[in-house]
Amino acid sequence: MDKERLLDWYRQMVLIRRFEQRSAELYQQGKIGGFLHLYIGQEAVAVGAIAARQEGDHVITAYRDHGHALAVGSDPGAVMAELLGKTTGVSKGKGGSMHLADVDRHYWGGYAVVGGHLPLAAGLALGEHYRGTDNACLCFMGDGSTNIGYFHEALNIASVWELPVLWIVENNQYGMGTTVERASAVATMVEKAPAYGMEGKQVDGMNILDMYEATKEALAAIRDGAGPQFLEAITYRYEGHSMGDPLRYRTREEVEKWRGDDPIGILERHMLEEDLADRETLDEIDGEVEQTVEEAVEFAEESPLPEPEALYENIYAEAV
Amino acid sequence: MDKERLLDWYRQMVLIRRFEQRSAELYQQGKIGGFLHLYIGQEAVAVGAIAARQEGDHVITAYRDHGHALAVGSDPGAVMAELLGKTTGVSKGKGGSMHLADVDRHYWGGYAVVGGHLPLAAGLALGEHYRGTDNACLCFMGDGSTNIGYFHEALNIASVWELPVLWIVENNQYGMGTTVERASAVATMVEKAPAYGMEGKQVDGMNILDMYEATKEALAAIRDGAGPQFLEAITYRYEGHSMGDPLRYRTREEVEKWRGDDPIGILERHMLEEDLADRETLDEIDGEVEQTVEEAVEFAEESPLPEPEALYENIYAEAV
Amino acid sequence: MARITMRQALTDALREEMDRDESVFIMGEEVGVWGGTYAVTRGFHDEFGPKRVRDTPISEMAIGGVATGAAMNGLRPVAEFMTINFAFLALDAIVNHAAKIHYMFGGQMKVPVVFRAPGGGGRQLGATHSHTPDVIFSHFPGLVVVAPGTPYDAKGMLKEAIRSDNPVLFIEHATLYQLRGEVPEEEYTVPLGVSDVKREGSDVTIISYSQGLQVSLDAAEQLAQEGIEAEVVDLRSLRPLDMGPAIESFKKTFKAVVVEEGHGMYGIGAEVVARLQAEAFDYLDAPILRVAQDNVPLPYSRELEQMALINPEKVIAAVKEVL
Amino acid sequence: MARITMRQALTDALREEMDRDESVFIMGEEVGVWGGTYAVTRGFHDEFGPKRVRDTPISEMAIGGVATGAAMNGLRPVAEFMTINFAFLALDAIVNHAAKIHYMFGGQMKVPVVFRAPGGGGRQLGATHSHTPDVIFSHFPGLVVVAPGTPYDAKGMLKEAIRSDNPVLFIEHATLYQLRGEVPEEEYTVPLGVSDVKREGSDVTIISYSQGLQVSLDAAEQLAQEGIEAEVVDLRSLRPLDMGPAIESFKKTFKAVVVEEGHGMYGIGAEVVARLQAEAFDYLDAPILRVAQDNVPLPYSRELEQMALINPEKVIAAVKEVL
Ligand SMILES: Cc1ncc(C[n+]2csc(CCOP(=O)(O)OP(=O)(O)O)c2C)c(N)n1
Ligand SMILES: Cc1ncc(C[n+]2csc(CCOP(=O)(O)OP(=O)(O)O)c2C)c(N)n1
Ligand SMILES: [Mg+2]
Ligand SMILES: [Mg+2]
Repeated sequence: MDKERLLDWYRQMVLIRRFEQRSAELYQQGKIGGFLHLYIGQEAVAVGAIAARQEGDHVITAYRDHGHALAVGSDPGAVMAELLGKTTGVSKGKGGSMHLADVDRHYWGGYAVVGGHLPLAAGLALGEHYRGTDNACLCFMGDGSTNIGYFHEALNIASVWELPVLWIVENNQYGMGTTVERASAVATMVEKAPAYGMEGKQVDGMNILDMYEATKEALAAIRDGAGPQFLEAITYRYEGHSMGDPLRYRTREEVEKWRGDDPIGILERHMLEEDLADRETLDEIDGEVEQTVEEAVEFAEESPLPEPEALYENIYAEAV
Repeated sequence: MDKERLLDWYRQMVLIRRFEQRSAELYQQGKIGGFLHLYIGQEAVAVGAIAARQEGDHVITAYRDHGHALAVGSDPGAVMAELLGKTTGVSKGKGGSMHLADVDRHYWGGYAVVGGHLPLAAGLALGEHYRGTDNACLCFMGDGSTNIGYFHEALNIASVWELPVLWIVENNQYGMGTTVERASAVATMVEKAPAYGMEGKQVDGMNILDMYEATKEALAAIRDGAGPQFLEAITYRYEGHSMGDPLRYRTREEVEKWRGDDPIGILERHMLEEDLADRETLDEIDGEVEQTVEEAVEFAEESPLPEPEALYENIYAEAV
Repeated sequence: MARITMRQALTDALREEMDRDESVFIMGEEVGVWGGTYAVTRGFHDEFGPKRVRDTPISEMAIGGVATGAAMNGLRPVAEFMTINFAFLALDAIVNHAAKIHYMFGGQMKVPVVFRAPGGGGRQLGATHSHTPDVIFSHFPGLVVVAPGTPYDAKGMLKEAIRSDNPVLFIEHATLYQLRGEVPEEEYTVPLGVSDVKREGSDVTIISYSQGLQVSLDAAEQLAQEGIEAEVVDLRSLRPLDMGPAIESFKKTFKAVVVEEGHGMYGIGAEVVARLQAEAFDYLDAPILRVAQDNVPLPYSRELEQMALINPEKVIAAVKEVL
Repeated sequence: MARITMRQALTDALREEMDRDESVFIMGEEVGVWGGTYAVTRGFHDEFGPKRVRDTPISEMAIGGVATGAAMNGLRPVAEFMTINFAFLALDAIVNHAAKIHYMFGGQMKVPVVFRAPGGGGRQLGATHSHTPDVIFSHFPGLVVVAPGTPYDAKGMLKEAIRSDNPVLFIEHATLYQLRGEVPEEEYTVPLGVSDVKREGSDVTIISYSQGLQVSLDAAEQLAQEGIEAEVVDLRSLRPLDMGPAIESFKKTFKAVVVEEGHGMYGIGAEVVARLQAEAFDYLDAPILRVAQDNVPLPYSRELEQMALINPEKVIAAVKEVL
């Protein structure tokens, strides 16, 4: 893997982490409303997988969507502005944290209804399949969403129609306060893949190189016409499900154990050990990211609120 | 297997077959309205499986429900009366062909929304589990219903909660005009069981002895606390999906091939070959069944229509 | 003009739009090999092939969601729910996704999908299969809901719906497929969200749509024989709801009856009445009455079911009550 | 009498009924270990154990259907939908199964299930998570739908709902959990399907329920300072709908405003207006107005969302318009 690439991944993961930390602060200050779901701990999944996509590939995910937005290259300022409900936000302040989208970057958004975006992903893939392109759709979802009807119907029809979708389950061990074991009849997500004619593969979601390779392979298989593919990324969220989570369902020890394999730490160690980067370079990147995030916050804070008319705009795409 | 038992099974299957043939005639004559789904060809599944249940076990199925009603021992006259929409019908003429039920016999009914009864089955099982009995619920469903969200959610939660449910998929090769292959990502139903932590077993649904044995075993496993079990009964419906099916989706040859392993024929041959019955006995049974069905039709035809007040009765179980 | 059936009008509309635009395709249960449960897409599978006429598994949530996603990505799906009863399973996909995506993401995406769904009672299908739940889908912003009651409107509005960039729920009525009406050979469309006067009259205004329209027109004919001239307004679209013609007519007749096949309680008629009394208050001569399905689950028994459904007699009785 | 919060009232009702009847149990997402997303069942998991306080997977169709099946087989489930928005996925389980089974099988089975579901906007949750879709569930026969607006009614009606042999959808409002009100120590229940006058007045009748009730009571207080005495009628139950008190009040005031948090179009208010003008026609002095949520998807932006929601000012303006 060439060095520049790794440095960029490092930068993206640090950007997401820092962006999330600042979001949490702004939420505490009451500047962000609604629900806020942080991606801290899972950075390698979105960054590694999305790094493997080709230009025309689509990305869609659930409400824990900041990381994916930044990974597809959305402007941090526009993302932060959305969190603050400003008119300069990616969704004009109408979507908020759970509904970021950036269609110019083929990022079709975060969706707050668990599983609701899975058939949308199959539909996006159908569009490509119908036009005969070799583009695919990367659909991210949580472990908890694999127990809802949408999951079953979307994965089944995608296989029957041989649609170019890559299902990526971010198994962060919990759906809110419920462990995988207490919600799913099978302990791993890959065990669900065969029911849809897919083999499925587990990946270390804390290791960005593994995430990248696994995604690259899966996408290649899809382009070779092997039909939908399925990845289970083993990961963990360090913070609560959303802000204000009482965290009664897990121990501090468990969290500490996982912090041990921090995705940023793993890449950092790898680069230092392999002499792909030195401390200074990484510190420099940290500094730049710090700067970027501050500018994003400034931009968001200074951006105007939506005009009242906006309430009645975009109800329909076409007057009726 | 003792002889009396086999003779009774033979009688039940012939009763169902004859009952269905008469229903078809009455439908043609306009005496039965709505949709009519015949069970002809699948008799061994319901009769064999239900023969294996213990007193307190529950039965629930979809709209193709005449066979199950007769197999649990419902009065043919009351079932036919329901088809004719008479007040003497099992559901007082309010349910019709698709909504037969006989709660006194723990038969919770036929349900017309595909998959809708699966979570009900889990709920019925939860009732037994909650009270600590060793009763189970036999839930019959079609192959096509395994592709709907209800299937996924019901089978998953039943396994997570270790509920005493026996899932019996009647794979009659088609969901209306759609073959299993064109609707399901996997070619067999048992391939879906592992995703819910069950092994699953295929049974020859045309052979009532196999159906009985497989069900007996599965129910024993459930009572031993092994959790939900899953059976795929390979069978075939000789008639159309419902009356008026244009049958554009299959060939006469295919139908003939299946008629070769007719469930009644298989049992008949078995009994004659093993000297468990002679021609006369069987003919006698055929005659009795003919009689029973004619009496059922007479009863139904002579029964009164519901009184107008009935329209407003049973909306609520308790005045509010 | 040729007199063709509602079914034929729908079939023609679909075929014309499929010929016209490659991005239009059909998906749903039994729409292909079977030819459509109500034979609306009969022959399409051979004619257009499996790519454009797609049979789906029994997966209503997927039908709703996949069609929505395909529309987001440039296609124009015509997704069929075998009956509107099964669309209950796709409520979230339809009203929380198809109908909200354009707004929620600040207008970044368009969702030009059409959901076709036949509904209605009167065929002894029992409580779960006989719904006319038009009102519950019409309650939600972002969705366009139409329910034409004549072959002419059905063809023109389906073509318009397919060309529209908005998500449209196109409600059909299973008992109207055989209804015949005049339909021109030449190309035309009918705008969505525009009501229409189907019969002129000066004594009373009957407001309805879909199957209720036919019941109302029957009633109007019978009333005419008694010298009562009813004006019959066809809403055609339930969202947006064009109250113009109804209000105009009411200001002429001072009396109105709203007719719908669905349940009366919290039904379409309630909104129409509320709008009429608010926007034409000074013209209220008598209470505005509603004729609708009894508030009971529909039973299988033919006799009981018919009791619960609307018919010309019930409409005539209501008209005489307001006169 | 102690002044407790709506949350406490609900918690007490649940605990008392669980203590009273072994067959009562709770199931839903995060009701157990987490203690309920809105902390209504906090501590129940330890207190009653996992058999009676059951965390479910994220499976709304199963929550609706399993609870229904358990009720058919003798239990009294209190099934919680984390929010009513997710109950869209259980629409079929609720209205086509729970609500129809007693009727469809000729009364053979009872379905004593309670579905609890908090809804409502005003918390910047965006278009899919902010619904007040009470009306769509209230449209269907066979279901009982209630939506209390005070801690007293919430406790009394939840206990009544749990004891009822009918399927009951018990709608809560996420912004009312902190609302305090007087609740007696001693045992009591409040009947379902009975409206209630929450404030007496002679100048105008304001009809509302749930969160709209609180907005209406605020408005009434402010109006009183201007010498306008509004009578506030709380529907409390949406199905069956008890119009008695509203009609009685209207016959006294000749003017009415209907207030609801949900969308106005095809909303609860439409039915109330239609019933009032039909059943108290001779008392109509002015158009009956509706104050409801704008017919737009609710946006995330606090400023925009607040614009779309009801508030006392909007109610006051409507009252002044009808006076
Ligand atoms: C249909 C539906 N049910 C319930 C919820 C409430 N809810 C939001 S997130 C969540 C947990 C999802 O867990 P998982 O899929 O593992 O994603 P994660 O939060 O861990 O990223 C739940 C239950 C919802 N948004 N949608
Ligand atoms: C949710 C839903 N979607 C569609 C239908 C229409 N429908 C009725 S039966 C059927 C086919 C079911 O096939 P299968 O489950 O294999 O049962 P079989 O008829 O073969 O016994 C369909 C699509 C329905 N009743 N419910
Ligand atoms: Mg998770
Ligand atoms: Mg089948």
